[in-house]
Amino acid sequence: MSEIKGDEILLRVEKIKKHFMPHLTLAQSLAAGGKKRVVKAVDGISFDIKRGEIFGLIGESGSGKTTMGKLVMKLITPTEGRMFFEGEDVTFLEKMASKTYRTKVQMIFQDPYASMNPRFKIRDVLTEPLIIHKIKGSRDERDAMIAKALIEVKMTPPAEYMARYPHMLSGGQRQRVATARTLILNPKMLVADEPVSMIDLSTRAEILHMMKEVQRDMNLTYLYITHDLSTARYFTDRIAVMYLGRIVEMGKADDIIDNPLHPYTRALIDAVPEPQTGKVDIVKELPISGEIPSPANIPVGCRFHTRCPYAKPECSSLPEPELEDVGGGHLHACRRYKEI
Amino acid sequence: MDSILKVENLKMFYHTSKGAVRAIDDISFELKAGETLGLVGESGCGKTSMGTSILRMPTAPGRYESGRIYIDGQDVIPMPEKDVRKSIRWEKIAMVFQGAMNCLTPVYTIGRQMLETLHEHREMDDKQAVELISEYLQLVGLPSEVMGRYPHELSGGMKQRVVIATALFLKPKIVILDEPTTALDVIVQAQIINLLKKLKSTFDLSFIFITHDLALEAEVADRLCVMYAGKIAEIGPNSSIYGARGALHPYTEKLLQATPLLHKKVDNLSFIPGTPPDLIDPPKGCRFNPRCHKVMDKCRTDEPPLIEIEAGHQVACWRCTK
Amino acid sequence: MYKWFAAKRILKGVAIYAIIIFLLSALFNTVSETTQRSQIEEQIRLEQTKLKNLLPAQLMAFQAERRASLIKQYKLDRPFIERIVFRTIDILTLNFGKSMNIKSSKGERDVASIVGETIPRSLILFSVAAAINIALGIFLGLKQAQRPGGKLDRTTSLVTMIVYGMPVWWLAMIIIMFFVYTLKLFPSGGIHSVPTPTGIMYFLDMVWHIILPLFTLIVLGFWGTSYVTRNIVLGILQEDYIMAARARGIPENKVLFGHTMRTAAPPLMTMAILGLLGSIGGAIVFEGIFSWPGLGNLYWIAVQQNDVPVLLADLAITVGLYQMGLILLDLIYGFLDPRIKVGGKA
Amino acid sequence: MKIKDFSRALAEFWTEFRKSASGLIGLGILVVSLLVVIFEPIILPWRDANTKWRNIDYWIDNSAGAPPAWTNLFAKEKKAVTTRLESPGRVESDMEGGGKLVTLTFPYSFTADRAPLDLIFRATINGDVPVTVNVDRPDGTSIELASHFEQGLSNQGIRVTVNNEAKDSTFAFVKQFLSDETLSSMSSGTLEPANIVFSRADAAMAGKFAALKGDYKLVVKAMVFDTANSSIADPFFVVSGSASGILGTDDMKRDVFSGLLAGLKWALLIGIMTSAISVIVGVLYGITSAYFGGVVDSVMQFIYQVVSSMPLLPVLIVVSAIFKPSIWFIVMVMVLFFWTGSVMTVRSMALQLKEETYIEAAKALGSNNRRIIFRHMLPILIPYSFASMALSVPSAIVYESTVSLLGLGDATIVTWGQILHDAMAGGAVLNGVWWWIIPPGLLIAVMGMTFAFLGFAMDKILHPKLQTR
Repeated sequence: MSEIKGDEILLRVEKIKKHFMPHLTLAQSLAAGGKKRVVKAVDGISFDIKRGEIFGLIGESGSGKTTMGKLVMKLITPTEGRMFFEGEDVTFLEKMASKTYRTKVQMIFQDPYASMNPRFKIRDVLTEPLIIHKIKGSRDERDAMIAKALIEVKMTPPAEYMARYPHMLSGGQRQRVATARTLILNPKMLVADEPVSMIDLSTRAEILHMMKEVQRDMNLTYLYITHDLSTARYFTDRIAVMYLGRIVEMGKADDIIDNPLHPYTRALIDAVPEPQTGKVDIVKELPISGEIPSPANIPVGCRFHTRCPYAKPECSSLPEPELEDVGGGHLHACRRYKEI
Repeated sequence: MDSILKVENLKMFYHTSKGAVRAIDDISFELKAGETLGLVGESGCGKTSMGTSILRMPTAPGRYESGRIYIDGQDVIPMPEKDVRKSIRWEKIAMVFQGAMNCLTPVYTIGRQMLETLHEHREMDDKQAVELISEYLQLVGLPSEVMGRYPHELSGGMKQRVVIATALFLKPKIVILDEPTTALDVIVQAQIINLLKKLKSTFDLSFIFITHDLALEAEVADRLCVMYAGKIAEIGPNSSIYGARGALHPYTEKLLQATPLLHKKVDNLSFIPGTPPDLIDPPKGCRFNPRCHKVMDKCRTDEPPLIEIEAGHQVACWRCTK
Repeated sequence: MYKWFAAKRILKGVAIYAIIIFLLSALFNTVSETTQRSQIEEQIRLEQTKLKNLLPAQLMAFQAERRASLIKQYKLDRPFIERIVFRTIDILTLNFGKSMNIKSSKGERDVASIVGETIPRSLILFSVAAAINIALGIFLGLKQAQRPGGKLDRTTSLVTMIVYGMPVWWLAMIIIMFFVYTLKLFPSGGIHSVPTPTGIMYFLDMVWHIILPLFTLIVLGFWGTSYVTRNIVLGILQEDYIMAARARGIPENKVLFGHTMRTAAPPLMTMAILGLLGSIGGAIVFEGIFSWPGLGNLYWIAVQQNDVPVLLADLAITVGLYQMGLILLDLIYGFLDPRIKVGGKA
Repeated sequence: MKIKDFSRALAEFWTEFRKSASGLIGLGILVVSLLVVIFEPIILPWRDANTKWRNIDYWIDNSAGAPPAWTNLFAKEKKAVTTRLESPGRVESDMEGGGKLVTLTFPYSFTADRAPLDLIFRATINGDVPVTVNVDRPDGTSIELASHFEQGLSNQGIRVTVNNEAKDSTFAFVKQFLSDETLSSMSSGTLEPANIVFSRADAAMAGKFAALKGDYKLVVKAMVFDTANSSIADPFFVVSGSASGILGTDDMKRDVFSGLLAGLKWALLIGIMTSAISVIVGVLYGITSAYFGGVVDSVMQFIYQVVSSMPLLPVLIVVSAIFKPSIWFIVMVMVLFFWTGSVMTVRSMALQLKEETYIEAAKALGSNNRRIIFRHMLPILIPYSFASMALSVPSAIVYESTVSLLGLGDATIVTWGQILHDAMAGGAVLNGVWWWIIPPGLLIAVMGMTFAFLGFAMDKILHPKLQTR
């Protein structure tokens, strides 16, 4: 199997939707005037992730990227659509099967400190997956597994860290431990939801570096979720740009950033500040205005038309454009990309 | 250019049960009229403390130990609270606090909060006041209906704009902006930055722009002040730190190398090992020495002074002093 | 928006009240029916004394016929659930029947009027006490929050803890023992002197009677409110918007009494009123000690005289008032909190 | 390792707790109370106060409504204090014609200004044993107070009271000193024998009481004719004074202090049991409701609202009035209402916890609900609930007292509320019998204070900034 690495599709997501019916308290539903609006967090998303690939999911807050991550993690079940892992349909899984799935797909969270029970020592944090998945072994055997995982994330010597509590570690170390925890089960894929956004800039690269090394060592596949295009370019192989629950552009990271086709991607790229001199007196050209609409109230037609500087009446009257391939695996969902 | 704000040998410590946290430890700098000074550093390096200290309201249990803060030539530290409130804060210097979304009283409408502030400082009838407020709301790109809204009805970006409008409408000379875009998405961030630039040129403001994001600082700051562990590591013009000359202090240098670039693919970003020091008991010598990749023996024993290397570019590093 | 909220809250309150009454009716079914049957027997006995010259067989027939018709009239022949539903409806429509022994001040034995006339008396005493308690408690709590850890804060907290578990009725006993029987300054109880004076004296007489119970309620009452106020206000004072308001040059008392108090108002009202509703419990016994002829005192009388209909009606009314208090509390909360009043995301 | 973690957590808690003076005081009082409960059988002055509280015979030798003994310290006229004279000097001598004469001598030192109300001799007698009771007074005189004979006793108690049986003999004694004039207006029926016994022997004897202080000897002579089959055992005297015990007696002659001591364990039991069960139920309820959310939460919240819309005390009173319940039933009813107390706090905390990333991380690792609730959520919520546990103890105690105050308590036990009920019924307020009213209520208040001290101290440590709503 592993020989065809690079081409083999590890995860396939087909037209996945996740709609939330908000469960409101009395006061909230009254405040909403009795209307219950469906929140279309993820609204028909398809993509493939190949084995050994780092796939970036980019979007603003409210774009549904975190929901997508949870769907892949199977923390929530989709409203519609299908999901295949290693060719197997994993959309709906029985209890046991979902537990097996969890050994294959693991998650790293945004805030490493919050992702560990503050009352657990590092050893307990790392033993947790072994207990949950009933991986038998004496205390020494388990400690050996923990130590191996800690060495993998360059926390050496491991024994020194095992008896500590999370609050005794630095932010970078915590994220290493969080990564080690996922590695213990020998996963095939890691979902990383903004793994470095809470970490100080000075150590951010350290973590990304470590994650890359682990990926190479263990032949891992990443789904990297972020709002930060710069780290995405540094870290990922391919990028999908999400807007209001949909992918508007997808392709190789370099293609997307050097040659964006969708006006939203362009806006995102233009908005990113860069550490270069000579920009202080320039007011940036921002092609788009306003803020992202509520996922409970998605515009008809192309969902970006309300903010798009190039929008024509057809953008709102015609049905929503599907992703279109312009070659080289670069897909976009804009009807008028040639004109702009 | 005249300096509108001058900080001299300021020390401000937080007195906790475990000891004094030396959050601002002997800092001096100037802010010239119409200039934006960027204040950068890792979390916990004293950036926000600097902001509130200049506003003359250090957060409890913080206390000024020594030093002076001249605003418009007037030392504000010994001034009575009442005078500061009447004639300094918001009159001459205003601040946009970190987490602006939490800076609006949830039970008052936007209009009421702004009106209240206005009435505290200006003799003005309601009609004039409302006109002024709606003028400023429009200036930050908000419709004047926002006045009748409660904070919870607005999005994060809108609240940020309200807070900026409130900081500006008394026409202060200096505005301190503490991470004004941190919680916002990139596009909204860019919108706010554009807005700030426009306002600055319209009203001839001076900004102190606090952030941890060096890339963002490059777009706004005329001069950059890099803080490390309660001290200034480097202070210099934008053109020289981001330009060809580059940073002088190893800390700034590393920070810049750690910032990922959008338009340039790099294979390896660098990082600074270790964590910022405990400010109750900072390391001897240069405070950065335990993490510095260019450390020398002298750095471990003697504290480097802040010296001018070239015009307007000062650094506190033994390597640069020779 | 607010109308919607209010309407729904009231409807919900009524529904909950109906459920509670249903549960209580089911719980006390046996005893209510036993009482009702004995009242039927009594009525038959009363009727037959008016009938003269009846043969024993006729008398028996009359009794049987009346009994059957009365049992039918009181729906005692229906299935269990139905009986409880009917009783629930009776209570909800304030149809409590007749008392066993207790009479109202006008001599009626109608339970509704017996209980009804006590309500205003309880309300007078407790609403005055509540108003004073809330005012004092909030004032003191604010003062505490201004200097947390200060002398006032520490003393007040200490007293709050000391009186935390002190039964108000016990304090009432002591106060009566001292002020009434030792110093002979105040009347031992009741709401009026006998004979009741008229005119301005009527009012003064009532004040004279209300002073001691009021004093007792207040002495113990406001500590809890002040403690809660302190904590809520202290929490709000740490919020960023308070710092921001201060920075904008808003004077301290406007920050405290404006921004802080206005934000604290919804939870404060909730806590204060909830505390008062909680004290209704103690009040029941309290009224008995002072012979204050309110709802609480009626429990004493009903318990002593074993008057089940009055006892149950008193309970139904107390629960109803409590429920009304809870509804009122949410309505006030909604009114004070713009997130509910105006709507929008929470 | 678990135990080590626990002890570490406890040690951490203790370092914080030690800083709270009031918390330490609370803990101190609680420890003392528990010790008192443990050693109650030893401390209790009236051994059977628990079981015989409502048995009039048990208390018959006391005087009714006697103030505490220590009030003598502040009184101008010292009252005689109720004393039990035991282990007398016992001399047995052979009688002419067989049998034995048992002479029991009880020394009694009388120092008060007011005479005791009565002198009561008690013993257990088997067979036919006539007894005579004499008193040797410090002035050298002696009076034969009473002769008492009951036939055919088989290990039964006899009770000889001077007040009843010595009227004639004391009258005879008085006669020696009084003029005929005064005598003519007197009869043996109006005399108070105990007064005579302790009075100075002079012409003013029948008038105002003048104490003859000094050492008295109460001598009982028992004639045991049939030494094989009859006997006298466990003899003792009760000097029934008008001041009594640590906290006096009530109108039914009961020793208030004994009652209060017996009530302590019930107060603690009621308070701790009610709050502990309720808090456990409430915590589990709150966590379940928050964790599962959705419909489960809605239904559970509605049930919660219904229950918390009922005022506890009125319902409790009516239930008690109608069902005349035992103490266990009362505790149960209280639990039925009390659990709601911690639900909202726990629920809102659990809702926050549920959103914590580490809970999500645990789910992502494949944890099942049970593991998440019990391993991750409960250990954090349980300590927080200790504070609410402590803080709801006083309410439970006060509620039970209130029900008892209305005379609706469990009649098989002694509680402080019941003592207060008896005080109310006995007109203690009207008559200013403060020792009957102040101590029981004060104890309720002190218990409340103790748990408030503990609860507030814990609250401060465990919820630095926790608010509901």
